[in-house]
Amino acid sequence: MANLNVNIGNLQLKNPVMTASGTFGYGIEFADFVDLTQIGGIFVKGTTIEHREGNPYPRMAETPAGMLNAVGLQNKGADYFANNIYPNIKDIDTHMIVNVSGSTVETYVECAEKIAALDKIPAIELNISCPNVKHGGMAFGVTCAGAAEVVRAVRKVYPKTLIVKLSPNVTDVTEIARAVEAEGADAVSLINTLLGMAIDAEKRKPILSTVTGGLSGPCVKPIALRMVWQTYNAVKIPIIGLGGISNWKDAVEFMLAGSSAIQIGTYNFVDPAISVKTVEGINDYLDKHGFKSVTEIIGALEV
Amino acid sequence: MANLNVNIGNLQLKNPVMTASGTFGYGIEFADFVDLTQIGGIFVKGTTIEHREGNPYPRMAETPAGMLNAVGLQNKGADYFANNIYPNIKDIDTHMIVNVSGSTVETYVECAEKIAALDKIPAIELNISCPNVKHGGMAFGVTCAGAAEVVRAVRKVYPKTLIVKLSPNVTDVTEIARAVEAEGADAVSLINTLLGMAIDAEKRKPILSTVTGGLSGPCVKPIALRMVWQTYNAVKIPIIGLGGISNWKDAVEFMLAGSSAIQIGTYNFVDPAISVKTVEGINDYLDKHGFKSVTEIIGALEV
Amino acid sequence: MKKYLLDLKVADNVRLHPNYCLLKLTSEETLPEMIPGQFVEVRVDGSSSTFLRRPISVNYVDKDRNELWLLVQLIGDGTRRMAEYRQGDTMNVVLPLGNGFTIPDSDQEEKNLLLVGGGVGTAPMLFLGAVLKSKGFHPIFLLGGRTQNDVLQLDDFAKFGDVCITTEDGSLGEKGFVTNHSILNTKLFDTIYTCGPKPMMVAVAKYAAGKDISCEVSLENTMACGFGACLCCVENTVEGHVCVCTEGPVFNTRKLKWQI
Amino acid sequence: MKKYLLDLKVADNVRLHPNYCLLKLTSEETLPEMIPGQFVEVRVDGSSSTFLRRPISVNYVDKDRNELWLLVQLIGDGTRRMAEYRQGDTMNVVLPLGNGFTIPDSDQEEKNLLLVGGGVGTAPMLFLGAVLKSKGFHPIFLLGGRTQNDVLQLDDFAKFGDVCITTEDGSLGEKGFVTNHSILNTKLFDTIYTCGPKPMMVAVAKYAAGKDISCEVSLENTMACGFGACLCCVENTVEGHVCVCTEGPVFNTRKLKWQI
Ligand SMILES: Cc1cc2nc3c(=O)[nH]c(=O)nc-3n(C[C@H](O)[C@H](O)[C@H](O)COP(=O)(O)OP(=O)(O)OC[C@H]3O[C@@H](n4cnc5c(N)ncnc54)[C@H](O)[C@@H]3O)c2cc1C
Ligand SMILES: Cc1cc2nc3c(=O)[nH]c(=O)nc-3n(C[C@H](O)[C@H](O)[C@H](O)COP(=O)(O)OP(=O)(O)OC[C@H]3O[C@@H](n4cnc5c(N)ncnc54)[C@H](O)[C@@H]3O)c2cc1C
Ligand SMILES: Cc1cc2nc3c(=O)[nH]c(=O)nc-3n(C[C@H](O)[C@H](O)[C@H](O)COP(=O)(O)O)c2cc1C
Ligand SMILES: Cc1cc2nc3c(=O)[nH]c(=O)nc-3n(C[C@H](O)[C@H](O)[C@H](O)COP(=O)(O)O)c2cc1C
Ligand code: FES
Ligand code: FES
Repeated sequence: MANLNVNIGNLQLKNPVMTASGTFGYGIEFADFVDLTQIGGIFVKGTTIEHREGNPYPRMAETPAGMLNAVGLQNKGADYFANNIYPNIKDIDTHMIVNVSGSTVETYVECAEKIAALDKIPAIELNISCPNVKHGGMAFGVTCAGAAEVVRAVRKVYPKTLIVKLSPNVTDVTEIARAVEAEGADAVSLINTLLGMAIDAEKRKPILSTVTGGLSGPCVKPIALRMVWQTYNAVKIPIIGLGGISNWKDAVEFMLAGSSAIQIGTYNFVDPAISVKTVEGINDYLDKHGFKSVTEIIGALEV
Repeated sequence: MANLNVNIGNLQLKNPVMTASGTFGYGIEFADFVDLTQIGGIFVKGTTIEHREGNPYPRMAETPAGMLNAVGLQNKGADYFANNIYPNIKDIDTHMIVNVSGSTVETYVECAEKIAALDKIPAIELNISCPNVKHGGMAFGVTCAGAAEVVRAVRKVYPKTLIVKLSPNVTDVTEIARAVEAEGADAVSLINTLLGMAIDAEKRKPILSTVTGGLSGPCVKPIALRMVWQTYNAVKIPIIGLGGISNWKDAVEFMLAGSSAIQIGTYNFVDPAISVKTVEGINDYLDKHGFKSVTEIIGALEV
Repeated sequence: MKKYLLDLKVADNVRLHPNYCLLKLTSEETLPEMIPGQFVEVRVDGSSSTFLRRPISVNYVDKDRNELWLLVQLIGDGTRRMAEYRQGDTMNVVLPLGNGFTIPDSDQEEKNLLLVGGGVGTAPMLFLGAVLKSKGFHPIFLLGGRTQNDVLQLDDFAKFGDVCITTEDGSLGEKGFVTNHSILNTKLFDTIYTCGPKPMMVAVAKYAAGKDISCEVSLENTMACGFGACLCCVENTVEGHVCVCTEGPVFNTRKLKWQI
Repeated sequence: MKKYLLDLKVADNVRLHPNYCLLKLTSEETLPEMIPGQFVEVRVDGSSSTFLRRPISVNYVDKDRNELWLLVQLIGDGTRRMAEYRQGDTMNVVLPLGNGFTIPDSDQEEKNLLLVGGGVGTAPMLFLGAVLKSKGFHPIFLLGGRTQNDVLQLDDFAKFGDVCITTEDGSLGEKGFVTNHSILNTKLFDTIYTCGPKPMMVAVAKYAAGKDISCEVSLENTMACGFGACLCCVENTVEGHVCVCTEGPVFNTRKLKWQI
């Protein structure tokens, strides 16, 4: 049994396996399938200051080894979260991290402040990379100036661990990573979904109500892995890697490429027990290869 | 039997199905599997002015619903092509289009000039998007200025149909498309491969000798389709769509999204007869839906 | 209800029709409790184009044989692959999911209950009828198909109530759509349950609304997870966007914002 | 040689060993001509993680039965799925691919030919031995495996020549690696053919080079297409990067730039 503890800034994780925002509900949806306390952390649904209905149905299209979604940040708002959901999840013995979104810098800040007040939420993940909303979201995440602006503003009001989630829909992800590092982000997580599209040839119509949506799942893994590796060579803050992870081997690959921890997203739908299986698989890998601690494999790729 | 003719600039194609550079050799490799004359056009291997050995082995990694390659433009140079290969392919009754690459603007121009002299080559595809070479390639394709510079220079010496192949590794593909349109490109083709990476977890090493490589195959289809649609709404010149096409339905989707013609790449490896099957499938689709000409479905997506 | 992630064994897989198969799944353990209208999420192995699980309604639960029945219409790669599962194969399923139909209290006065199924939408009606019958009701099934070959499991339905049939070509029962059936003019129903193609459900809902009959429909919105995690399956209701997989798939038509 | 894209029928699929299966493929038409050392590219249906075809050597061609044999080692999802193909299933293959081993002219004086195979590298040696024997040669097979269970098809090999064996645990034949076998000290060979794990082939090539024996190796570089279209399978040779699938998979070691 290797030591699985890792740190993301001041945040100590019991193991590097976490679940990705928008794919794991508030954790409780999976309580019948896995022991939530065995997961390193849970990134809950994208939360905004205001109640949002999200995009019209249809919001989903299956694609080769993946899916497109256009949920559009449906959520009942930060107040509802604080009053109605937080009480039910705050005592789960793992880190519950809130994924914070907004349509303007001000709404990001307001939402972050609201969440900062919740004792048992040790970190937020700033979503500047959602491709499924008209305003905000990805618009901030694809330029250094936009990313820096949001992070600077949120950093002022958010004293706990600030993770910034990067968009893969950019020419150079390292540029954005460096920009948010410079503004005091404690960590970056990447990748969010890639902008994609699906068409119904028979109906000659887009499948998603929003025409385009966010691509996720195993299909994006090679791109995500590359971006993690590039970012690892560009910044000093820890990286949380995600994008297409569907087994422990994928998770190990992301850690070798430079991730201090990883998130599993879409694959939770395919195998609701994958998160805990991944913890076990990483442990077996470490034992087999004689590593005493999982930290030994972070960035350990031999190039 | 619908009319399958389409035009790309001055180039008249007997049908919109072509094969992608680097995946169909010089056509002759597939002559045992398909009747080459039934294909709308064949984009031959990436050609440079000088002989290139390409990257060291290993150059390939399989990924979920796709593959990474790092061939790195191995080819015997434009002179060898003109003297030794061109004579064998010039009389194949379809359009043989040369994919032209370089490491500097000058070498692009030189190569284009050499190919311009070959009577039976009616068009070139300017590859400003190869992610597998150290100099040139993608470096030109990811900025408007770089893309414009190459196209401007080549346009001066190349009078026939000039197709520019765009990189998907950019924040905004429409920006680049507009830049090359402004410099006189007759058409754009998209997408080239996405930059990706694969790791061998057991060996803790990258699988490719070059660490990163180009991702292609069905996994990239949703991204390619989105970029085609965005570009269709941004430029007036015709678009040749590709990226993950593996059957006639995919091909129809790309045309609905705005492609005047399409290319099939990686899937030729899986089914060497897919190109001609795709021609037949498009024809059946047109008949079934009562279209007299394939041009009716170009950009016919109802949004 | 507690959800399970189970490897079930294929006890039988009957090809009822070129386009339909009936999968009978069993387990060494007693199968979890399921209620009519609920569904399961099937992991399809061995289909390279099927990435997500496939939602399939509970067609029937045979408690004596500890069997879960799934009636599957072959429409794409995933369902076609399901038809290839052979006896003894393992099928991984998440179950039970969603909410069921409203079952009236059995000690109330007898009610006229109509169960309308079209195409593969007949699937949940069998189990619903069985449970209603076990509670002392006498459900009437109204089943529609294109031809006589498309109306399946008739022997099973007959065990639990009266069966009315329509076929589009008139080869069985009355000719036309379910909403053309004479029973709708001759009998007054207290509740209608329906599942099938959307146009059919809309027509049934319209009929029910016209006569002020309570009507429950089972929706088949496309799903990624099936248990409330992805928010992909939403239906627009009077309460806004709600997840069909957790708040449904059964909805009272009063709640829906369909144009009926 | 003309290449074909064929749907072959599985005549038999024998699990020779937990990690090996022997697929016998047949067709209604006469199978195309194939030569030892060539390979086929198999499309694996029903494995969601297998996207590209899988290159597999021609193990044997039984002309009388119109059968193509493939000896497959189960190492990943693709090969594991191949082991599940059942009699009557269809397997889509591209064939024949690559160049074969050099077969000496049969009217020359008798030659001492050694065929060295390790692990699944024994696969092409069977067909090579059969063809050599049919040309009047008496090949000697030198086959290596970890234990006696890992040396396969011994009865078949015995039909075509003398068989020498090494196993790492000494459970069959001489103990050690193929390059430790006594035959290498007692007999002088004119040509050595070899296929197996790279370290083994390097050791064999070294032995051959030391004695100035002509040596042909069959390489297994990873491939995307198998017929010269992708340029992924290159080997560094004295002529630069050449495609293993079209210029090989068999190479004379003189051509290779291995560190031997
Ligand atoms: C709650 C619920 C219960 C269901 N119960 C049953 C059942 O008991 N028996 C049964 O056979 N099917 C049932 N379905 C539908 C079933 O899930 C789909 O037919 C199946 O997912 C199709 O998978 P496939 O891989 O075969 O086809 P795909 O390749 O996924 O799809 C083929 C074509 O059908 C369309 N399609 C796929 N799913 C749906 C859908 N849900 N609605 C409309 N169009 C769709 C696709 O857009 C595509 O054009 C149910 C669906 C839901 C949501
Ligand atoms: C010309 C040629 C002839 C061959 N002949 C045979 C044969 O007769 N019988 C046979 O069993 N196999 C043969 N092989 C090897 C066979 O192609 C691979 O074992 C097979 O592709 C593995 O597929 P998979 O899906 O099972 O494993 P994958 O999931 O693709 O791979 C599993 C693991 O094995 C590694 N791997 C895969 N392919 C190779 C390879 N070619 N070399 C080294 N490592 C690899 C992968 O990197 C991975 O770590 C041959 C290969 C070539 C190129
Ligand atoms: C249905 C769905 C909803 C998502 N919602 C969010 C969200 O609210 N906030 C966010 O930052 N990312 C969201 N994502 C992106 C995932 O968190 C993750 O970044 C992405 O899916 C890539 O990882 P994967 O391939 O493992 O799924 C969502 C993804 C999916 C599939
Ligand atoms: C092995 C391989 C080699 C390639 N070589 C070239 C090349 O020389 N020039 C080029 O422009 N594109 C090259 N490409 C990219 C393809 O032409 C195509 O743009 C890409 O693969 C996406 O299409 P696909 O998904 O259908 O393969 C290559 C792709 C592969 C897989
Ligand atoms: S299908 Fe995921 S929430 Fe309903
Ligand atoms: S495998 Fe494609 S060229 Fe050899």
